[in-house]
Amino acid sequence: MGKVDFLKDFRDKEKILAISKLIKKEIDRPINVMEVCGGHTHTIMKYGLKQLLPQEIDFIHGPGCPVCIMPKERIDHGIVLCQDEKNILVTLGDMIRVPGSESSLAKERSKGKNVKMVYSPLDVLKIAQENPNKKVIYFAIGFETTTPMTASVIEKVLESKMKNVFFHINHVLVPPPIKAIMESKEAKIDAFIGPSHVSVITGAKIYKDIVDSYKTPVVVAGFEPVDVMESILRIVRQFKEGRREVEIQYTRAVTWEGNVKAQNLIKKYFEVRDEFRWRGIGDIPFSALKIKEEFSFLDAEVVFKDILPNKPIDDHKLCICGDILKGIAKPYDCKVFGKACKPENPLGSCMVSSEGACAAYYKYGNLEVYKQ
Amino acid sequence: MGKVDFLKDFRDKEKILAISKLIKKEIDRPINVMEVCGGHTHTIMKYGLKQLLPQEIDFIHGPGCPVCIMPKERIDHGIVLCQDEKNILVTLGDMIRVPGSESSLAKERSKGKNVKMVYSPLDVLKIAQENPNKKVIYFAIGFETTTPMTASVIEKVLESKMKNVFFHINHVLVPPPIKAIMESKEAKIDAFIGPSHVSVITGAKIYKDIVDSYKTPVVVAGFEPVDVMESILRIVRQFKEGRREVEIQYTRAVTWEGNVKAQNLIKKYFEVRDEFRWRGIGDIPFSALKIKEEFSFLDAEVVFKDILPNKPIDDHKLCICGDILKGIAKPYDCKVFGKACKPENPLGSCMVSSEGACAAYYKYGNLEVYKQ
Amino acid sequence: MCLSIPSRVEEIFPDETAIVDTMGVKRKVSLHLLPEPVDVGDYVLIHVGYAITKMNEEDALESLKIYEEIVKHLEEESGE
Amino acid sequence: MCLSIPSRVEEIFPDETAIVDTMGVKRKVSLHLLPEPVDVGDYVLIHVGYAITKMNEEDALESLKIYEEIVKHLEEESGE
Amino acid sequence: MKQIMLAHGGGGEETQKLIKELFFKYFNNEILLSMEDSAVLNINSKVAFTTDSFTISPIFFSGGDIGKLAIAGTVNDLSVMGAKPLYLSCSFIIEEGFPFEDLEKIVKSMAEELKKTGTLIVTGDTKVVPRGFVDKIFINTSGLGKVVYEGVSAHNLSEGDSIIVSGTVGDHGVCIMAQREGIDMQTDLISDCDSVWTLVEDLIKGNVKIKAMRDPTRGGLSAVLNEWAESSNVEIEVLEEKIPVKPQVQGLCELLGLEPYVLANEGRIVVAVSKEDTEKALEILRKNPLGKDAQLIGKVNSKGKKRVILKTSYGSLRIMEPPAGEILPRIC
Amino acid sequence: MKQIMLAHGGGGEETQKLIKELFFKYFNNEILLSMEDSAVLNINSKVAFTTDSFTISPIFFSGGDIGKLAIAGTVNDLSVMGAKPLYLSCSFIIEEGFPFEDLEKIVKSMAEELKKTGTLIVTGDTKVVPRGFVDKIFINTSGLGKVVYEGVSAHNLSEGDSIIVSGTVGDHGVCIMAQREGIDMQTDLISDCDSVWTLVEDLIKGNVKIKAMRDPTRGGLSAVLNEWAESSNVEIEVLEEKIPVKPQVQGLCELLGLEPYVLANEGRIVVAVSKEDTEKALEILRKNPLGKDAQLIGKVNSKGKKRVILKTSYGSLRIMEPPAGEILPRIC
Ligand code: SF4
Ligand code: SF4
Ligand SMILES: [Mg+2]
Ligand SMILES: [Mg+2]
Ligand SMILES: [Mg+2]
Ligand SMILES: [Mg+2]
Ligand SMILES: [Mg+2]
Ligand SMILES: [Mg+2]
Ligand SMILES: [Mg+2]
Ligand SMILES: [Mg+2]
Ligand SMILES: [Mg+2]
Ligand SMILES: [Mg+2]
Repeated sequence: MGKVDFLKDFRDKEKILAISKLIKKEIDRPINVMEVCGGHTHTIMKYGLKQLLPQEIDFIHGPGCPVCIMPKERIDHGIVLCQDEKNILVTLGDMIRVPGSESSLAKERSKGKNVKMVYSPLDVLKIAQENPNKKVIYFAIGFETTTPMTASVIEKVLESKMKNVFFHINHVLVPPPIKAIMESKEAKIDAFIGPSHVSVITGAKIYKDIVDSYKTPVVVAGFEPVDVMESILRIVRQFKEGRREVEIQYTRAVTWEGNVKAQNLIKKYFEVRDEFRWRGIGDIPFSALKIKEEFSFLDAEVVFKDILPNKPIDDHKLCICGDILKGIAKPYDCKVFGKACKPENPLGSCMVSSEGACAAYYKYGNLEVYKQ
Repeated sequence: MGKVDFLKDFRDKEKILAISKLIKKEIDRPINVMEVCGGHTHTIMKYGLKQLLPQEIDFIHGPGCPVCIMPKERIDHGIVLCQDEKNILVTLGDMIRVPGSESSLAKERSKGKNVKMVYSPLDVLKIAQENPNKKVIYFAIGFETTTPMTASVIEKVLESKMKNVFFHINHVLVPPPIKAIMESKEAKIDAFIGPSHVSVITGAKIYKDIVDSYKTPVVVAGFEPVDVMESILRIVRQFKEGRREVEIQYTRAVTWEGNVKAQNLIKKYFEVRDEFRWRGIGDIPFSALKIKEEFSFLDAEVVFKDILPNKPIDDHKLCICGDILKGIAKPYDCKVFGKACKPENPLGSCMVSSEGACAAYYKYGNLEVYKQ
Repeated sequence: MCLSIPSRVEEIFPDETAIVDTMGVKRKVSLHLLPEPVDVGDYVLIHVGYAITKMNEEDALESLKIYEEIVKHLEEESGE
Repeated sequence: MCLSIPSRVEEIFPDETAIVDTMGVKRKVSLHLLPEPVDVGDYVLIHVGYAITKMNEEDALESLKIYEEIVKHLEEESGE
Repeated sequence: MKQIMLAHGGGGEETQKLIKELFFKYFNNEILLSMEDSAVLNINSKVAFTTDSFTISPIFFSGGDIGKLAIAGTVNDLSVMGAKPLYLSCSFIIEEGFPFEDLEKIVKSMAEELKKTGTLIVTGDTKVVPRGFVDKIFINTSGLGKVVYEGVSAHNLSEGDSIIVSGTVGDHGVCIMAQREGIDMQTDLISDCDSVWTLVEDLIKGNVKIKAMRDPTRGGLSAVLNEWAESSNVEIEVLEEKIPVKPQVQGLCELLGLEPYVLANEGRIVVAVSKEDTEKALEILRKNPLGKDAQLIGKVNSKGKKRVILKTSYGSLRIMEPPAGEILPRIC
Repeated sequence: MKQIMLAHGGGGEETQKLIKELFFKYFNNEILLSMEDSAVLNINSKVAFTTDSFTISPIFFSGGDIGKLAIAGTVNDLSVMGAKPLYLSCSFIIEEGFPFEDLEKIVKSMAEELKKTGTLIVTGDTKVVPRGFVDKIFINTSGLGKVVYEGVSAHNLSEGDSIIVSGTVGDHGVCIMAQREGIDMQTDLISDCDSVWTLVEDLIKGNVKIKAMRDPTRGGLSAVLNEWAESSNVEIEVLEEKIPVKPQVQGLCELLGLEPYVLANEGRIVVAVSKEDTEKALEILRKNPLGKDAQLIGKVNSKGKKRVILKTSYGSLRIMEPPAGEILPRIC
């Protein structure tokens, strides 16, 4: 370790308690902060940060978990693709437990279907080499952070002329859902904590438009608890000082321009979709990517078009995730919360992963410290 | 059951003891009887028939077990063929435990190679239908009895235009090894018990040449203990009466002409090989069958020619199976009997299956009743 | 060679197959190699899933008669 | 989104890969997406098997300085 | 919960749920419900202890299933040591995707079999492994019994002792063999799978002097008799025609070239008693439905031979070979 | 005998050979050698009885193998009930083709682990199943122990009790996780897999009043504490910074988004003792090499909450969630 311990130095108790005091001292109005990214939600919960903040700060958990926002019809695509024993469907981590309309990839795997969970998209190449007689389909998920890895794998597939790798692209973009939420007149969001690692790739520049359009501060924050606390302080100060800006708190990793090499790789292979359906929010124009037409021979949605269903599946009628995302409702307001809708059997996106607002309330709801 | 109980009536104690007495009464010279067929060896052992016969009768166990006489190089073919994961090697029953030069099919199966044991060759078709992407190779073994079934499967493969079934033919013939043994001047065999079910197919006519050439009685016998006892009686009487004939004891199933339909099916798809190597005996001309050239696209020895080894593997130098088969030596005369050569690790054909002379002596040798 | 066992024909199907019974064990077998027609109740020899011949009852009875004579003859001889 | 963790570069290979260490856990990662060269001893952020940026130590120190000041300031204020 | 998932074996909430909603429902008893790391038991006497893993295929067979077998098998290993079966452990290894319905059927049949002897499952374990890591389901049961009759041992046979089997041999083996892939034969036979404790109890209560006793499972009658001959250093002579064999068992053996003596039984006992007790033992066994076909099949001949001789009805002798190798259909 | 073949599980000659030449060689003791259907034991006290099937993959891992684990696991389940481990059963399910050499390695490491506590394997079983019917090898061990300390129970916790762990948590879980297919991370960490009986014995001899005790295996520390909270109807409060976690464990958890508290341990105990005994217990544990990193991590708070609270170093609180679902790397 050099002069900085990149973990311990940003988890330090003394610093956190000091910033906590300062925020309590300086805050002069209630602020609804949306942390867009599930990673931040996780930090807030894991370290109990809400308890260290004044009542005036309320968190609204944003649509920033690629697992939670995946619409059922796309998961159904994965399920259809793994039915053919000549295919191997590969995806990342806990994606496999998200329910589609009737099953999940984990359930299909348990029935003997070829579903593989990998830690890195690079393993797709290894699986394809080991299974030359199978069609290996990478069910790609993730925001801007994870997109360049898929582009990198595409590049390697093309270079090595592998013929048995295909891509089902579910890469989504951060700004469009923020805008979609803000476009609703009812949205009660005053400021944003900008995602850490999305911003490493895209640069902080992508949030400028949001500040300009909605006059909400955006602070790009690191994932450590000190980072989040400092970011809240910065938001408090923007309001205090009447500023509305994009600020980078996470300066040790994020720049205004971002990782241009990665951005170029994305541009090389992907283009923006006209529309993508987000679980909990609905159709959002230009909110996701797809493979460019010139590489459509790699695109599972093209190659397997004939077998893939394309009827959109509506969110559950009683689900109010949309309102929760806008900050105008809390999970308790939902009629089916904790009854028909539970983490084992989520009806809506906010219950899908442990970072979802409803899942969090379900698990922690009985802990009075959270209701302080 | 009608008027006859085809099992009990031919296992009846009273009849057996009566025939036993009659043989003892009538016998007037020592007779070395070769029971050609392993099935008869089994009956003799299972029912302890030697103990019911006079000392003058000695049995010489013939080369009539398709498993025992299989030369190592042919088993090695099977082993080579199952190495390719695109192949499935199918064979019958205990064939899978016979050792080749270094392994057995059972050992290969235990290593995960695709070896399947079936009860009926018909199952080959089922396996091929269920595995359209695999090449299913039927490792066919057996004497004239089992050959028509292979022909029947070939016919069905051709009719149904299946493209993924191949045949490795190891069908052997009964008369040639008998002649090969008798051609040796030292052979001490006075008479033959002719195989039951080989003869059902071929008819008893195939033994005429043997009687003519070597002046030895041949009695085609059923497999039940009464059948074997009666056949011995018939042999004793032939000697007593100075006759040397082919007789059919097993009249309820065997005719002079045999099953002509089955014979024709064999002729349709098979032709006689110039030579085949018998474990324990060596090369015997015209002693086995192969697929006719016009069907060579089904013949695994043609289709997989490039990968099949063709160097013959000599029997073990110390093995005296050949002499045992000729009746001029007993297993005890072999230097490695019970030492280097045991049923778990047979060096020669007579130790391979429990019907082999050496295996029988090894297992029963300590039972004094067998040395009466 | 050639384990085989007389079995009773129980049911015949149009596709040259039949169910046969061997002491209470039933199995589907092929009649493809049988040179002659069979009826339910006939006994056939089965080898690796194929019927190879019909058992000839008359010849069997003939054999049994011979054995009976042997038995009788010996009994008489050993002085009854 | 995007679990990621600063890890120390331990060994660099010619094929754009490196071994990195995260608190004693070593893993091979790809450098294919890194816009700048790295050296052994540098810290990089790893996301799903790829390094995505080099950690900027100067900026980190800058941040740490700010925090120290906050801490000091508050200590003074709460009357030491 | 239609299928067993990996999470059901993870030791977390789903495991707890499975334990409480399925296993506790059927194996309900106070000791098990305490859910400690070990069950604490009061036995107060010599304890018999045994284990077996059950890996049978098919898991449902005529006359039983892997669950019934897993209980009877261990209950029987205790019984034949003269021990009253009291407590069992039960450990499942289940393949991901296994139908919950089938698991419930198995657990239910275990519960039913337990009732026959009043035995309790007091401790357990559940593992779920990924698809392809196990063939559907394996069950281990280990058992504890209170030794109520001492001195039963394979080393105890002496000249003149009688060898008795409690019923027909090979029924279970044939049921399983007939359903094997590539064999596909049908019989109306049902497995003999059953708990034999009541048979043993009857013998003990009847004051029969039991010298050796065994349940002839894998390896069949032949394995038991050969082990006895070896352990007690004696020759055993068996009369072939006395061994009770059902026609269907005989039939399958004829078809495949097997001997009924090497086939498995799961509800039979083989007992060696002194000559004087033979008739009494047979009478007692035959009174119990489980022993109605009991037969005296042979005797201990003389010291020093360590082998089993089978005497055919014709008076000829042969060796009853100890089982060896995988049981494969013969070609010759 | 280079590979295990189906015949080795057939109950015939090959099985006998395997038992005599391998198992008897390493598990040599008179009771086992008697080769009866059950072992007959004299325990003369309350008996603890437990079972576990071990299905770990990979079967060889840094710091142990499936054999060592199978012994330690069952020895530990007895130990944490205050029972001195005495006798084990051992049942192998082996895949056809499994290398004999590997089996011998496993059996040898079992024998070594047994020696640590003087425990004996007294009864066993071996099944060999066809290729693809099991993943290499599974081992079930069931265990019997003499209860030397009574009253340990998950139901015993009351306000003020101290919660102690005997060492760092998650070591075993990380060793296994790092080697999982698709993860492939290297650490110099070794599994904590070990028999904890001496630790327990030290506590008992030291007259520590043990209220509850558990080995935090599957489901980890969190499973134990949540079960205790549930069974004893209490709230447990744990100080996050007091839980001993090795840096490599922390590292893997950061990389995969996991919590060390749900990872398995195989050589640790969690003990609840009354407040007065806390210091004594810590001192005793730390004297034993197995307990050198023992820590007081928390206390029982109050009646009626049935939950586990984790207090961060910042003073904020959160729930220590009971483990649920399969452990999967997080994406977010
Ligand atoms: S509880 Fe379920 S249905 Fe209700 S808002 Fe939350 S996710 Fe939607
Ligand atoms: S003992 Fe073995 S080597 Fe000797 S003759 Fe017999 S088979 Fe040949
Ligand atoms: Mg047992
Ligand atoms: Mg048993
Ligand atoms: Mg037993
Ligand atoms: Mg357990
Ligand atoms: Mg399976
Ligand atoms: Mg246990
Ligand atoms: Mg345990
Ligand atoms: Mg435990
Ligand atoms: Mg056993
Ligand atoms: Mg495997």
